[in-house]
Amino acid sequence: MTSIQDAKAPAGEVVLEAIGLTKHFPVRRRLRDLFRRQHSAVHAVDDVHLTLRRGQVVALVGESGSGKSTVARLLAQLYPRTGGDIQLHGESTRVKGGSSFRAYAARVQMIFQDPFASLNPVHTIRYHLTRALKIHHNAGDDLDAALAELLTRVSLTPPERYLDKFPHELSGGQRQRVAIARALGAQPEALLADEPVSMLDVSIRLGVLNLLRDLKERLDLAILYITHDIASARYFADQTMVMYAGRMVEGGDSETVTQTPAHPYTRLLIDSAPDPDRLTGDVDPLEEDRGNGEPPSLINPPSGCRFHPRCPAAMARCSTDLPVPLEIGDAPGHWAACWLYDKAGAR
Amino acid sequence: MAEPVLEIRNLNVDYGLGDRAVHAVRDVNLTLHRGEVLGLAGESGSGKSTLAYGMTRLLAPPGVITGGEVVYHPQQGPAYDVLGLTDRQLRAWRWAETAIVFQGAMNSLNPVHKISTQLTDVLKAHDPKMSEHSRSARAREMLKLVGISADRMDAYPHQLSGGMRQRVMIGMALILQPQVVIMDEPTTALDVVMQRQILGQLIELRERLGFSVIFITHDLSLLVEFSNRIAIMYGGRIVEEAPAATIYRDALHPYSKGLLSSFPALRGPKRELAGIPGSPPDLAGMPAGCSFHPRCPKAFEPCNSAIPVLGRPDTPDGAGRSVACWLHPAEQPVG
Amino acid sequence: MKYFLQRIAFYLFTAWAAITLNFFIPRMVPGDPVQSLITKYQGQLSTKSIQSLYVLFGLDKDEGLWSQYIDYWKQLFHGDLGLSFTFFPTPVSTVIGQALPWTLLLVGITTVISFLLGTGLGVLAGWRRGSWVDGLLPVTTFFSSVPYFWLGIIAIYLLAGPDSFFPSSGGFDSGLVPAWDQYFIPSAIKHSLLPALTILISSVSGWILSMRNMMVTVSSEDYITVAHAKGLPERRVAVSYAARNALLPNISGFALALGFIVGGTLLVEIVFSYPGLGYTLLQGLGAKDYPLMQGVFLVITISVLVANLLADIAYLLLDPRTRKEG
Amino acid sequence: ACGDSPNANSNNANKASVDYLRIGMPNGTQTENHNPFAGTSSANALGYKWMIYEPLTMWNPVKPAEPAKPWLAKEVKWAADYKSADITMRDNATWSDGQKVTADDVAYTFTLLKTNEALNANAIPFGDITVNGSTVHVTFTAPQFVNQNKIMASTTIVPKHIWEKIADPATDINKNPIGSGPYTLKSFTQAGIILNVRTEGYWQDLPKVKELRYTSYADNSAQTTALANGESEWSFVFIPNYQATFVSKDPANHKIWAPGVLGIHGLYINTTIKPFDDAKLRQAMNMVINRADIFTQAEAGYFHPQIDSVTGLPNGAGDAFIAPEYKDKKLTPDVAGAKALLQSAGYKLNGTTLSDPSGKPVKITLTDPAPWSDYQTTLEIIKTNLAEIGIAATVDKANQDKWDQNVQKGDFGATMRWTNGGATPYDIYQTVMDGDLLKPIGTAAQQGNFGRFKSPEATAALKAYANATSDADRTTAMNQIQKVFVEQVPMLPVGSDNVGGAYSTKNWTGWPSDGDAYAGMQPTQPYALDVVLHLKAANS
Amino acid sequence: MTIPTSSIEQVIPGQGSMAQPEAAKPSRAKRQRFLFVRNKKAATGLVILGVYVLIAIIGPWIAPYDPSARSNDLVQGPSAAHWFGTTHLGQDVFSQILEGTRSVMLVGFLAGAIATTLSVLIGVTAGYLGGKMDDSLSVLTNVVLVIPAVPLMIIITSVLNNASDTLVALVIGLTSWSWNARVLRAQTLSLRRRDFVEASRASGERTWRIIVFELMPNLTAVIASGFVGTVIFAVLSEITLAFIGVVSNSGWNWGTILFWAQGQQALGQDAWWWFVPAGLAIALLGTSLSLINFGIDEFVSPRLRSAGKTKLKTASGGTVRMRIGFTPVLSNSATPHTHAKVVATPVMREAK
Ligand SMILES: Nc1ncnc2c1ncn2[C@@H]1O[C@H](COP(=O)(O)OP(=O)(O)OP(=O)(O)O)[C@@H](O)[C@H]1O
Ligand SMILES: Nc1ncnc2c1ncn2[C@@H]1O[C@H](COP(=O)(O)OP(=O)(O)OP(=O)(O)O)[C@@H](O)[C@H]1O
Ligand SMILES: [Mg+2]
Ligand SMILES: [Mg+2]
Repeated sequence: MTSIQDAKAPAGEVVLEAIGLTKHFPVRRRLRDLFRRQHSAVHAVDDVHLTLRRGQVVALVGESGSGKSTVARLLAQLYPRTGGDIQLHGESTRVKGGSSFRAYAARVQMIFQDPFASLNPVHTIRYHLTRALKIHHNAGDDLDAALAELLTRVSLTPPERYLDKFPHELSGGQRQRVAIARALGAQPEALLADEPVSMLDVSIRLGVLNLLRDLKERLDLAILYITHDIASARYFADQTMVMYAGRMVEGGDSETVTQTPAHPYTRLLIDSAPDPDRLTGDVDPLEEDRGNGEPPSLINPPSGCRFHPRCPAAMARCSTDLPVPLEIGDAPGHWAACWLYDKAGAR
Repeated sequence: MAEPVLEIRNLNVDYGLGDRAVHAVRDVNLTLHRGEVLGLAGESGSGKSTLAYGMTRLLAPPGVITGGEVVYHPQQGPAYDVLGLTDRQLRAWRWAETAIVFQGAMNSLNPVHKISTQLTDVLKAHDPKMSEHSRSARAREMLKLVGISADRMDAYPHQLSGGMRQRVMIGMALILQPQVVIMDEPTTALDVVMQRQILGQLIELRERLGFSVIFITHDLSLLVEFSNRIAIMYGGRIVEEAPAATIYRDALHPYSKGLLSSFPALRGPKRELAGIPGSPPDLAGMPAGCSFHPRCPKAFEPCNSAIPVLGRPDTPDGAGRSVACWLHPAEQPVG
Repeated sequence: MKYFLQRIAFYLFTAWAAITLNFFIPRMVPGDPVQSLITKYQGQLSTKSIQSLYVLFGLDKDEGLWSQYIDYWKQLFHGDLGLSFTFFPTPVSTVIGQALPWTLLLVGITTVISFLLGTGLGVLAGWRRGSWVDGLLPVTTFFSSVPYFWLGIIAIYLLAGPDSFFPSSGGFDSGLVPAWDQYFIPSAIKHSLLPALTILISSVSGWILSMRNMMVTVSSEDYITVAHAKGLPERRVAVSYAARNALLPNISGFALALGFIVGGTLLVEIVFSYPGLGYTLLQGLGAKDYPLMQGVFLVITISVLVANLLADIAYLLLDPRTRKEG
Repeated sequence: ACGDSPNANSNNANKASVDYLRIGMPNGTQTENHNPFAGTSSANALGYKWMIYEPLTMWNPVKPAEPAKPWLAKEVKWAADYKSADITMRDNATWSDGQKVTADDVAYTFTLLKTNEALNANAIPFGDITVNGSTVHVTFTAPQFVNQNKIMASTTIVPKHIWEKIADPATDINKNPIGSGPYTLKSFTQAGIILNVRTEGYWQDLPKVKELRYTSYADNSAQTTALANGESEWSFVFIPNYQATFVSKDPANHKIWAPGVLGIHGLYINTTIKPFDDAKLRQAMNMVINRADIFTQAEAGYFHPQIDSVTGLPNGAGDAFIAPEYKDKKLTPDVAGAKALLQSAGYKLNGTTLSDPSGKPVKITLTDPAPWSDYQTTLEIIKTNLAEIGIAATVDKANQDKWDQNVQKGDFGATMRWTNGGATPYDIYQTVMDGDLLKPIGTAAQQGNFGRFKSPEATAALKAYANATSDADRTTAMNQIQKVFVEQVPMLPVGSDNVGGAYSTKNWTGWPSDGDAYAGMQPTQPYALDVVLHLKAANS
Repeated sequence: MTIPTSSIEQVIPGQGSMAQPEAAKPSRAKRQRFLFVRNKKAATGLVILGVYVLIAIIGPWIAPYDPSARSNDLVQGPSAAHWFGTTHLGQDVFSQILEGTRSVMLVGFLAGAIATTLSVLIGVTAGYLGGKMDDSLSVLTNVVLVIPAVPLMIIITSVLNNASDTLVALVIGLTSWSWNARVLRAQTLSLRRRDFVEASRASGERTWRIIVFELMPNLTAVIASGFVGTVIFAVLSEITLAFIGVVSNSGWNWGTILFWAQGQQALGQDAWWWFVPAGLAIALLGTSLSLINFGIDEFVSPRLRSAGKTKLKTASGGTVRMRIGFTPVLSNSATPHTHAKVVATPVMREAK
């Protein structure tokens, strides 16, 4: 029974890569737009570069509505993309449906945010997992053994106890494990986990995250871990990327990004995270400068740096020029899209 | 310590009746003092919301209050039991004395009325003599207080962002200057930046207006940062209660300890994340004895037979705190 | 706004499709108007008059279906619905014009009353669950399952009689002429009581039930709890918070019911000899009166569509969430 | 207060005695149309055209052989060959606008019919029409013996000075009817039409009834309820179990009178289908029909008066026409006789199944439209009757349109249907037997002979009757026709049409009756005016 | 990376943490789906319906008379020989009702099945596929919705000669699917974006499988209640058609009985026994179906379940009502609840 591959491929090999990925959702046109040439759209994701490597977890953090889920769905090819490219093992892919989509799904799988909603309430665990195996012809001769192995892999043991249960009979953590097992049923190389623990209770989160990390290590999966909880990114991801209003603003080694954030937005994010060590009721020093604290409209995103209306360190140039990723220099691979770090162009 | 404003005594709340009743809140004793922020933590389903709704009698059927007292100390006059009020008295008490802010602001605001209407109808209900003009002036003032420009008065809830809606709710909660504000997970739907902003504002307002807050969440780190005292619930009971800093430094109950070690910290050295094994208890089939004992790494013989009482622990700093654990048997029960 | 144009385009297209069907459906019926007329007057009309009737109706010429269809549209654009056969040579528009007000008044007012009453009771039943209104539900369900023509006939049997207050048929006293005066109006109202009651009894339960269910659903929304928490008077919570929101989904049902005023209660008009449109339609059906059938179908189709459009607008007005400001 | 309201003096409660008569018909919605020539007009459907317009003569269908009374015409003189007539007008009749009724008006009316095919409902072949003083001379292109009353007694005469201004008399609704009758139109609504009696200028005594209120009810049931409740005082409608439904509600006043006329209802048999092409079989079937059951159970004991004569001619109205050889031959159920007849013709009855000479069981489908409950009941009874001689009948409740089509195309086994009616039995027999109307199976025979009965003798005799110039020739032809009918049984006569009505004597008396059968009782027929003229207030 | 591996050990391996105590959740697995039968209303409805089905099957055999057979007891009131009296031909009304049940049930259920199938096919497909397909199916649905059903049925049945029950059912089914299709489309639209649908798409399921195996089971209750609703509508339609005499079938159904009764003015002759039973039979059948529908509704949305007990006794003997916004207080004494046992004697603590 070798339905689930255990062989280690060389770590670090690029599995999935997004190059200049862009997604604009068309907005319903209104009467007065009829006379305008331009179609307005939600610029949900703009020019996103992302690399998933074998055996590595990349965390994608950012506030609500910054486009994280859209990136995941684009990578899973659940949405057609507006621009850019998705490369699987260096090969550009664009699939819409049918067998090519199935072939892609066999290699890239997605786990949804809400374990309560992502399992069909009318089907048993057995059905969900059997389908996952059968679609991709991974069932082998012995279906039961394959199912048992899948469940064992996500630590739902003994498997018989769970197979014939309905989703509502399982706890949130167990459900999320089933969802993960279902994704594993396709024997993917890349796993896109869209906020896999945000709906789970504090005490259960840890188990699921540890499971994901364990899978990464044992199965050598490339994992995209999407979250808005930057602290968990610090703990579980090798790399952390920060998104703001549809664009990547910072990226690098997780520890570096969280401990020495470079981009003002990342700093704001980290300052805002609850911190028990802070004094009670301490008013935030950044408070005054934060404007109304509202994320920008994605239909007419701010020109230049999208963060400049809220940025305490905004310069004139920030409102006009789109910042390019700039090397910070404190740690290898740490970059930020912020003019503060443009040593050459400093005026 | 300051005088109490709200005392919950042996409150019991059930869902349903008879044998199939779920005892969601059991023998809860809790005192809220004037001007303080009391945090209430515990994982999902531990009964935090039930407690909040129960003490204000807002629990929807099949919830029933099967026993206890909620003694309210008004600024003037004698204390009285909220659970003994008639419906008319209760309506008058609500919002004027105790206001509630719920988790989802979108769901808390009536989608078909303008926010101005929703702000002023509280004033109209509690002070019918107030003029139309002064009502709207007051509403405007409250909006300004929570940082929303008055020209959004005529907006409908859906026209505001999540953060703004939550602020409207906070403004609405404060419009009658109540003594107590109960906040049930007021920021879980918001992202961290907004969360901090709103909580910061609330704390500031509390200092200015002097009301007390019961702040419910399961995010302990948030509580530790923002509240004076923290009570931790498990399986419908309060298992530990202490000043925020005390709990953070030295939680006595194994469950509190587990909670505190369940979330990764952003700053400082990477801590060991122990987590809490097992899953939350089923309120319908509660284990005998201490309800935490099946998950407790330190469970020992009395835990599975007798329920520990919340009381002052036998620790040196036991003065301002209480715990319900056989590891720290009560010296004197609270309540 | 865009949404609006889209809806209108959608409605226009639906109207076109429905009107085209309306044209073809009556022509599927076998037999012809002349023959029907003869059979209607079994033996009273000599079979010799067949030819004279064909000439009279203009059916002695053969015309292709397609050219009839084209003519039909031409006529429609001139607002002309053709001449009715049954009531030859009265124009269809006149026939409809004389029947429509009766239907609109009887069924329209009844539908509105039924909606209001049902909604009111539904609000009560949903707000105070387990009270007496809830006990009313099985009874109304029973009545709503009764075929209303049966109910009507029983009502006539039991309530209308030689010395009864209720007349058994017609829209008003046969000695009167329609006029807005103190003789006619009471008579018209008196004549409409029984049919109205019949419709009311058999239709009110649907409204009670749907409103009750919506009330129950809405009652558990957070904003209702908040309204209670705000200490608002119960009436305000029930009406302005709960009922106001619960009403929204019923609006489209109400619009559709309004649209079905004409086609829905055919038999009540027949049972009570009420001079309305449903009854006219049945006569047209019996007489193979294509122009009349088409005309009535057109009225029904248009009214259903307009009612739906109105429901859309009403929704737009009542539910601020759909009112996207641009 | 509301002096100018049209309803101001309709307040019935205030009136000491009732001076109006409420007439009802179950004819559904009406639209305003007072055109007396249009079959679809409300004036026609409710019959009030006879109160406004008058015919030349007044004919009583209850006694069809009696000569018609002069009415607008002082005298009508037919030529012996019935191809021309001289009509002399009375000189004291006026139109309701005051103008005199003249011979010109009659000529104009006839010319109108002649030139407008659409108005000529009886397809009268008018020839020349000339006026000479107060006399109109009208010729026809064919003998009109059988149509004489259709021309003289059922054609409304209209004023020339009004109608010549009407652009298209076929489609005009004649909004302000001007007639010679005693009533004028007061108001029209779709539920009711009110006629007022004229104040002056009528050529005979004005009727006692001051106002006629016509109401059109949706259907029989509504009409019956109205009659039972006293809301309607005169109507022609089928009332099931009329004793219980109608009479018992006010036994002293509620009455029904339903004399038969020359028009019948019977079971048409498709004579092209084997073995029903065998006259013997049809005779046997005719012998077992229980007409008494049909009369009492299907026709409520009055509606289609039972036919006794083997000639199929109605009792009373038909008596005068029955051939001597059939004078006393009655239709009575005779199962034994039928069985014997069948046996002699080679049929075999095995238990309950009759087989034809070729050995095939005899089966028949009886069909009629579902909604016609009296016919349906009749078929049910016939079905059990036929079972007695082993014929298996099934009753099919057809859709009315399909039934129409199928009957015309000859696609049926047997069906209950009516015949045309007229002043002589000619119309009856023509509908059943006329070879000129015969069409092949599959082609619609619109005018009659639905059973595809082929009989050259009958066809010839019918022609001879219509064209005869003397009463003797007519009698001979009529006897010949009856012989064919009795021997061949192309149709099984069941009941006759009636010119009856239900009425109430509560407010008005003087209605025709068996004792004084001066007219028929249908409110929609020409004689309705005669009836109204006979009415007297009940309490006077 | 300094994540202590111990945490993984602690949480994952073996049954240590995530394993559930076996007894914690009783397996009320599949039976949950049939739970609605336990609903009192649904159960009553089902029992009544069961009786009807039984009569539909055995009715013609247990009928005391041939329903068409004439006898000499014309228009007789109810008696021991004729429970529901007789007609103007002496036919036994009771036998007619029994015999007529089959046709009514057949047409009702067949039409319900046809309409439901169509509405599912059209509604769910339109809702799931969206786009052009949705637009065209929606127009179709609306056109059918807009054309008045009963007149349309009258027209279609008059085209058919001798429409059998099956044909009538077909006509009713074909003209009455649109409302349900609309409801289903709306439901599907709300389901379509649900995570589990997206998830099964992401795992590579084919479209038809998603529709049939993922969406439809979740629509069961909606479909079922639509079915029940259509059956009521179909029964009423058939009876209406038979009553006005446009349906030409020769068999018995309750509409035919009413047709005869009305044609013979049964009530005018005070022969109520002829007219009333058929109407009551319809009403009772309709009520039973409505009750089942209630059951389904309440099963789908537990909120609609009337709270079993709404009046409660307080400790002091008074009664309070369960209502939203004012939670009943059964006892407001501050004595600890009985189930909390206070153990007075301190227990020995384990050495740390
Ligand atoms: N199908 C869609 N059509 C139009 N706009 C969309 C659609 N899906 C997402 N968006 C918009 O794109 C932006 C990014 O959404 P996305 O769900 O990717 O954010 P996110 O970072 O995952 O947020 P969250 O943390 O709340 O899940 C949002 O402004 C959202 O409104
Ligand atoms: N209507 C009800 N019937 C039965 N049990 C209920 C009902 N509502 C809530 N409960 C149970 O009561 C317990 C307490 O619920 P409560 O909502 O107070 O928890 P909570 O601490 O607020 O959780 P969360 O953090 O998820 O909001 C839960 O176990 C829940 O299952
Ligand atoms: Mg997301
Ligand atoms: Mg809660």
